[in-house]
Amino acid sequence: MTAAGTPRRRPGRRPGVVLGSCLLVALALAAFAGPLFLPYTHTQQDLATVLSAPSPAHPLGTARLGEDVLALCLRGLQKSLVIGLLAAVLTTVVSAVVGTVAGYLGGMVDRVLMAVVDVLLVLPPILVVAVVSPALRDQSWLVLVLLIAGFQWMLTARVVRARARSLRSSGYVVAAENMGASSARVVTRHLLPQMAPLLVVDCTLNVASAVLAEAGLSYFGFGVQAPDVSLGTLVSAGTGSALTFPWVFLAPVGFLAATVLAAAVLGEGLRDDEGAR
Amino acid sequence: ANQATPGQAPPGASATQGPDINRQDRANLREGGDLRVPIDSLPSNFNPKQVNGARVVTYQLADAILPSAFLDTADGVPAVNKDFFTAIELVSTQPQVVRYTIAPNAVWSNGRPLTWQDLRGHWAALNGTDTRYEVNNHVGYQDVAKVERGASDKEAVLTFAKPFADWPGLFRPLVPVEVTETPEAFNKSWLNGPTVTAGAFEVAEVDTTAKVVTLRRSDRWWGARPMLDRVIFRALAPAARADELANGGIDLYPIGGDIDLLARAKAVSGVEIRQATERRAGQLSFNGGDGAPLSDEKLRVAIAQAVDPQAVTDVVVGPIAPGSKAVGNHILPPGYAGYRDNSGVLPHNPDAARAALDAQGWVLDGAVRVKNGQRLSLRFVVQATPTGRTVAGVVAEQLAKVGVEAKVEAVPVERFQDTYLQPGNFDIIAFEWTKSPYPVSHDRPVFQVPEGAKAGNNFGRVVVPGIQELYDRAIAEFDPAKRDELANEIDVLAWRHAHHLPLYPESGAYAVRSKLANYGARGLGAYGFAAAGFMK
Amino acid sequence: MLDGERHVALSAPAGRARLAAGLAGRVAGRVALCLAAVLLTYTLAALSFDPLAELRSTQPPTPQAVLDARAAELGLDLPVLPRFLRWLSGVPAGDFGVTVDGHAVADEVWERAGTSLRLFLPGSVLAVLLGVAVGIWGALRAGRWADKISMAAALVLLAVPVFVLGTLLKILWLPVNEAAGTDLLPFSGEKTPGSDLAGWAAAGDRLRHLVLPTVAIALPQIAFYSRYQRAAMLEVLHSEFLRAARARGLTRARAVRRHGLRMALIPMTALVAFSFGLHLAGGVFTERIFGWHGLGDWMMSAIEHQDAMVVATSTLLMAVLVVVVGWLADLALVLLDPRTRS
Amino acid sequence: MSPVLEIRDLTVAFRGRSGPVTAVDGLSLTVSPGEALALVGESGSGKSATALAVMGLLPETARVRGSVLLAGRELLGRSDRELSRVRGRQVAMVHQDPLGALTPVVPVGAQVAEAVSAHHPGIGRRAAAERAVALLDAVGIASARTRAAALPHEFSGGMRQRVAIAMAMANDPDLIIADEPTSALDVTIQAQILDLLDDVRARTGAALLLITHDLGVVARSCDRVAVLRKGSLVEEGGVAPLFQRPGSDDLRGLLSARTTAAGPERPAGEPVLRITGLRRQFSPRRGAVVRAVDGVDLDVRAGQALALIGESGCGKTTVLREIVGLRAPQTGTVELFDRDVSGLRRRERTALRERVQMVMQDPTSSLNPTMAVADIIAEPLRVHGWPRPEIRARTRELLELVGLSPEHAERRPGQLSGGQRQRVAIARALAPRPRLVLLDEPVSALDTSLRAEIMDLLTGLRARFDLAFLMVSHDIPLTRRAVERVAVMYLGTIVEAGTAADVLDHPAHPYTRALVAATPVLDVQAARARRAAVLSGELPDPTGFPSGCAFRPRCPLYAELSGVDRAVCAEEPPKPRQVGARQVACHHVDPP
Ligand SMILES: Nc1ncnc2c1ncn2[C@@H]1O[C@H](COP(=O)(O)OP(=O)(O)OP(=O)(O)O)[C@@H](O)[C@H]1O
Ligand SMILES: Nc1ncnc2c1ncn2[C@@H]1O[C@H](COP(=O)(O)OP(=O)(O)OP(=O)(O)O)[C@@H](O)[C@H]1O
Ligand SMILES: [Mg+2]
Ligand SMILES: [Mg+2]
Repeated sequence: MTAAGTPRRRPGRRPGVVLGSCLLVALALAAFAGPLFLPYTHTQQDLATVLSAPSPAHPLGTARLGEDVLALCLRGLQKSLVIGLLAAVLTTVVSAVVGTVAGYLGGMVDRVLMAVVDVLLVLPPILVVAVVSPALRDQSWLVLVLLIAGFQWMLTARVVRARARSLRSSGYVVAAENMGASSARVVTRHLLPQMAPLLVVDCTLNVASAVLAEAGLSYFGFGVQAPDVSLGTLVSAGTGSALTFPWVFLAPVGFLAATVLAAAVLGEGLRDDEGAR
Repeated sequence: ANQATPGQAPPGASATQGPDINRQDRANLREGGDLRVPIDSLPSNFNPKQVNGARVVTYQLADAILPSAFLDTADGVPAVNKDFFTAIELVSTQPQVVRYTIAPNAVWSNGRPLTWQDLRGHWAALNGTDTRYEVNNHVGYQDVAKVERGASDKEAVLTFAKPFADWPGLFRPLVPVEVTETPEAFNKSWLNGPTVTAGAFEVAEVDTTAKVVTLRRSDRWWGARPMLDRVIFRALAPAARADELANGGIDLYPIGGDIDLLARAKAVSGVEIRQATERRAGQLSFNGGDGAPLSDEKLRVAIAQAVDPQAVTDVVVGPIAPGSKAVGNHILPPGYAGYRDNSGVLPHNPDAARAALDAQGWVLDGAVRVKNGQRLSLRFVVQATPTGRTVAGVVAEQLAKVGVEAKVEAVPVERFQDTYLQPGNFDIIAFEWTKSPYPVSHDRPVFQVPEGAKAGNNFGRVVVPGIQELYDRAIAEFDPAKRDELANEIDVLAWRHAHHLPLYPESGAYAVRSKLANYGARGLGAYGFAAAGFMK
Repeated sequence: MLDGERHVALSAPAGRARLAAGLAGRVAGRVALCLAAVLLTYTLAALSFDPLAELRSTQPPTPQAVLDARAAELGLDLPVLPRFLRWLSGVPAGDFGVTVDGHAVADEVWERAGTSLRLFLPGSVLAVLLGVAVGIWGALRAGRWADKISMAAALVLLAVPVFVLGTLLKILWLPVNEAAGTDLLPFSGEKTPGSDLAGWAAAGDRLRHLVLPTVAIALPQIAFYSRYQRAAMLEVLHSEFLRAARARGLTRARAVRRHGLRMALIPMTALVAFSFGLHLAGGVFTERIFGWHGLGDWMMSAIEHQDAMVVATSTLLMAVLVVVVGWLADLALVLLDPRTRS
Repeated sequence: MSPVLEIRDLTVAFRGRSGPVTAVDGLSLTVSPGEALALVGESGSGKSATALAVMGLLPETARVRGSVLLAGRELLGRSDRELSRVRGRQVAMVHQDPLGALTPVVPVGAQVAEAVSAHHPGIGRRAAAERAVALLDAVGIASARTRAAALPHEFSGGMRQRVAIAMAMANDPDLIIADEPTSALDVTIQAQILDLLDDVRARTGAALLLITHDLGVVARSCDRVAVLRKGSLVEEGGVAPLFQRPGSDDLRGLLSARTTAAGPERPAGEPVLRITGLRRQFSPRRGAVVRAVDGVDLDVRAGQALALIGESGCGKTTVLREIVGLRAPQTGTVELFDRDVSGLRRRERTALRERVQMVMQDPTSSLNPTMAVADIIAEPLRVHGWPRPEIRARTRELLELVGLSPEHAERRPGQLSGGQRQRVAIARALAPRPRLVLLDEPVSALDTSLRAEIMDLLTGLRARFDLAFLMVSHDIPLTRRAVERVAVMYLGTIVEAGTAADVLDHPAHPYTRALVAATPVLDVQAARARRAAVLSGELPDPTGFPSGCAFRPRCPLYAELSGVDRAVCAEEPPKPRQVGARQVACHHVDPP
């Protein structure tokens, strides 16, 4: 129980929150505004300077067809961020809905939903995504977002459900029920707001795992499809050059790690904040 | 022929060369040693004649453990495999009769002598009459009327129902009658490994856990004793091969078009690059199907002229095999004895292309030509691989120079064939095609006249008048020199009508441990495990 | 397994029957879980795969008769569910159907499973142990530099995809191998192919092959577990019962050892059970990168070859593995936490 | 005699995010051998911090200055190893939360044995275990030998506290520090535990430092009292004189909260609630049945207040829930405003909800922490579709009614004190102008000093709006002054019901008598005199029902009965019968 009168600490004081959000904002700015300031597009080939080492003209060097690695990375970052964010938001929405409905309503609904969760948890999600993705290869990358979200929501849903279950018997939910509030009202006015900090934290952490998931799928060629690039496709395409033309590999790895790290640090910071309350 | 990288060839001279295998006398070789060769994966069926078995790996293995009627020499010409056949003669041509005389001491690994029955069984399984045999194709065998015993069990006589000039392509390799006896045996008995073999080597172990096939020197072998103790084929992802070569886990790997693999190999001491042009070549196919813009032959020809195959070759193969020359023949591979560069029929000439386009009424409007309000804009489909995208980049720019817009679509490799190539879903498409050692029989579907949806391998559906008659003549022509002449005539026709446009040869480059002799970049020749060895 | 059960039974004789019944009930539930999971993947695979695509695109073309025969053999004319049931009915007898290229799946399945286990188990066991150790060590030093550094390192490790980690390990090790002139620690496969080593030498050879992939498997897991273990331990360190234990005369160290450790390990059992599937997926990358032909590698190539039977079989084994680990985690929980026994 | 414990100028500060928090500020205290000193003060005044400082168990974030002498030896600044030799041997501690203080996964016997072996390293495992059994037996754990293998969660709160005391006495310490050892327990159990502590002290001669909120406990068990405020000593002295003439406002406030006055008599109106034969069973596990409510009859009339009292777990909350659910009960009938709830339609049920409201035990958990106070109060109005302007006006009115200022409207519950939160909860209950308010221990989660205040507010509101109350309560003195009628529950049944004056001042049923006797009172003499009447045992496991009278196993009357009389108790569950003006469910009580 918090001491009476203690004002709720606003998030943002923890170094993790500051660091993570600054880094994420910086990356997002670079991804979306950066390309405007570059003299090259990510598809522009320059067959005269293929695989050249970093130089003032190409700060991160050039790739196999003479594309500017920085331009490629920024473009890949763009895609990875968008995929990560969308998948994370979707994941969070699905897990929030499934979790609260299952936890609050209980009974048969709960059992069915949790059975679904259990079944999906038995399988390494990335493998299931891999199974279907060849068939969906020439679909839009939005399908990829759906797939990533579709196999990532289960753990959060369980956490949310556990929360919802404990909240179900909590004083204010019982009070609301006693005054005749409908289930919809209880869920939207009492359960979800209560869950919001948890969901925000989770959403942030999900960004990190979605970006990693996309990279993993791309490694097997199941992720974003050419000619589009993501950090995952860049890393996997650059793997072979790790020893020969290291910039082709290390640059996207750096961006990828920074993105995931930023999201994770931010998420953990927010979680600590939430825990401290 | 033992330089690390082939030197820059003088202009005009062909950089194409024969096998680059560090040829050495046996005296210079050390007795024993293991040759460790990376493969993509274990064959899913070790029977090279079964659908799932017809893969590069099984042919590679067959070179060491199965008989073969002919072996290719360095310039791609088949020569009788004397270890197994003392003679193979074309006895008559009307009807066509071929007699195979089997070496008297040729035996299978189970001790059973190699006889005419093996050839008969092989033919019976592959001729297509019994559909239970899951064969990869029946070309040639279906034209044989019968296989009979000759003077002895060691003599087989083939009588053809109709002339088949590419008959040396038969029994390459030859599988034992144990395999061809029943469809069941044919389809399944070699699923997990060869059982009855004959050759300089025999199967020591198929390790399905580690995905390794180990061959060892065969004690039964009646031919020249191989220098190597063992040949070890090991499934290894291409990306892992450079590490393994550096770590001493394998002795060579193909570089293909991968600049990283080349760079890695160059950095390893005791490893050199060997290179010899192989049968595979990159090409552009044009869509001549009804309603497609390029069904207009004049336009097609002009476009073909605008493309500079040598420039493409320089960019794609040049970094790996400097001095490589563009492929100048639609059906015969460079390096082959009868190969002729016929590109002079339709040489790269942008000025001519511009003039032709102007003449056809395609006038420049800004950067792109227009005719009757229609822009000269073509869908250019390539695979989303570095090579595909490079080709797209170079060609698109060349086309742009003559006022043709190429809209590049880099599509996933897996979808390429089904979605784009086969149904003719493109205006121009770039891909690589392996030329057959028997172009007259095997490659005929490339020029087949499309019937409805069936177009064989004529993906662009361009019909070249007169080409079928030439094929008919070639298939009945038993004189190799005359047949090569006919093949070149076919090629000239293909150039003239711009059926498709040959571009660059595959690099044929290998990273090979320098000590390895008589092995490496084989070019058009056979693998030759029996001769391979390590230098003292 | 049996050992664990006996252990439990000894410590709570009265609850033995109930415990056994409870565990049996869970086993049944989990078998159902596996089947449901496999049905899901099989259906997805069967609906989206085109097993004959590869044969159709050969050059020269495969005869139509062969294609038809193959389609019939694979049961492609049947709807998905009967096909699945046909496959499933063979499973209890060890028949896992045939692959697209005609192999009996059963021929390969145990080799694949063995390879995966040999690769994945040592790394995972090591990772759990080290992760727990590092987490506890960090919690006991919470706030100090060593703790901060190890936690930051864990975060960074978790931000790097598994396949990058594998590649980085190779890059870092390659100069060492080159300097040594031989492959001190090989990069590919689980033993030197064609080597005729025996006995200890063979074991040593396998061990050398195991080192790098094990590091690749273990590092992210250590990072993962240590973070959670640290949090769990910190919570315990602030707990009232630890303070009470010290109040009755135990030194801090002894109180932590006797009371804290066990409590801090309890939440880890659930974590291991839940996250095992995730780490298993990471193992697929490791198999690929280090050239071990295990279940993950099999499944990936099955996807490339559009082979639903193999996908179903490898999924089944992985699901069984996940479920068995879950069950072991339950067992560990029961051993650690006697409250769960009643 | 030199003191066992001497605290000199003790200062404890915690490192906080916004600077250090001083918890104890220059405190000096002494405890003489054998003496019982009470440490009282409002929440957060530094009582626990003092205790932990003595034990050397403050977290690392605490900075301690001053001096703590135990039998003349300085404790501050000693190493953990040295302190561990003192802890548990010279000074032992009993914590507030007996569940939290026992390691959940270690059998209680082993934990007690550990307290022994920690200071007798040579003692064998078996000997330590034997000693543990003896200790458990000594603190009144029945069949200690088998129960020693039980885990803490298998013990009730009272038994856990006994285990904690067994550990504390294991090494005959000179000083026992007990930090609110009974505040989580029922009055009956509290009385048992306090007796046990007295007993232990008598046997070991240990001094006691007792931290508590409850001055009744102080009156009963302590010799001297020290009052803390904000970490400093406010006053100190003998219990009897100080209770007579408190020197500080702190103490006066605490004392006044406990004084009892007669409840208001109010005329009864028409019935608003009538319950007959109500039963409610749960089956938490397969096969197990909990008869939470087992045949209850009650009625409440307009403007009247009925209190339902009884030990924890006897079914009080369940009764309220059955009412507020407005659904047909498993057995029996619930009539509200002369309407049987079982036949209600949806619409009628919703309409009825406006007239029956509930205030719950814990204001913190019953208020959604994410909502503003105004929204919380307005919620029932919104649910019942009141028009917006009216809601706004009503909200403002309600805030004033419960003594909150308009500025509180925008705050979140987290920004309010406990008392203010309960005011919000009350305002919310009153919002739709109910006729009947159900109150589930409305003050038990509050500090002692606040309880009276809130209770007075409730009583005032009841009078003003002519409300009927059905109130569940633990606190007998407070109940006494807030209600007209009382019903005493035991194990799902009503054992005695009547006017507050009758039942609480002159209890008839042996259970009621025990309950009243166990209630701490402030009068030192009276408090000590009552010790004899402590009820033995605990509320039995609700799944295993005794035959006949459910109270029989603990009944002091039964113990004195002859064989024939006992037979009735053993065979027949007693029916309520009229004894004087009240109803009593006992075979053997006579009118007082
Ligand atoms: N670990 C801690 N860190 C920071 N502040 C603390 C800590 N423990 C206690 N405090 C603060 O020290 C002050 C005194 O706390 P303490 O627990 O001694 O109060 P108390 O008198 O025992 O109260 P209660 O009656 O509620 O138990 C409070 O303001 C509390 O918030
Ligand atoms: N949902 C439930 N499932 C199972 N048992 C229950 C449930 N609710 C209450 N009980 C049991 O019914 C009995 C009465 O519970 P109830 O909450 O009514 O007691 P109470 O008198 O309000 O106790 P307290 O004073 O502790 O609040 C208890 O033994 C309790 O464990
Ligand atoms: Mg306290
Ligand atoms: Mg209650």
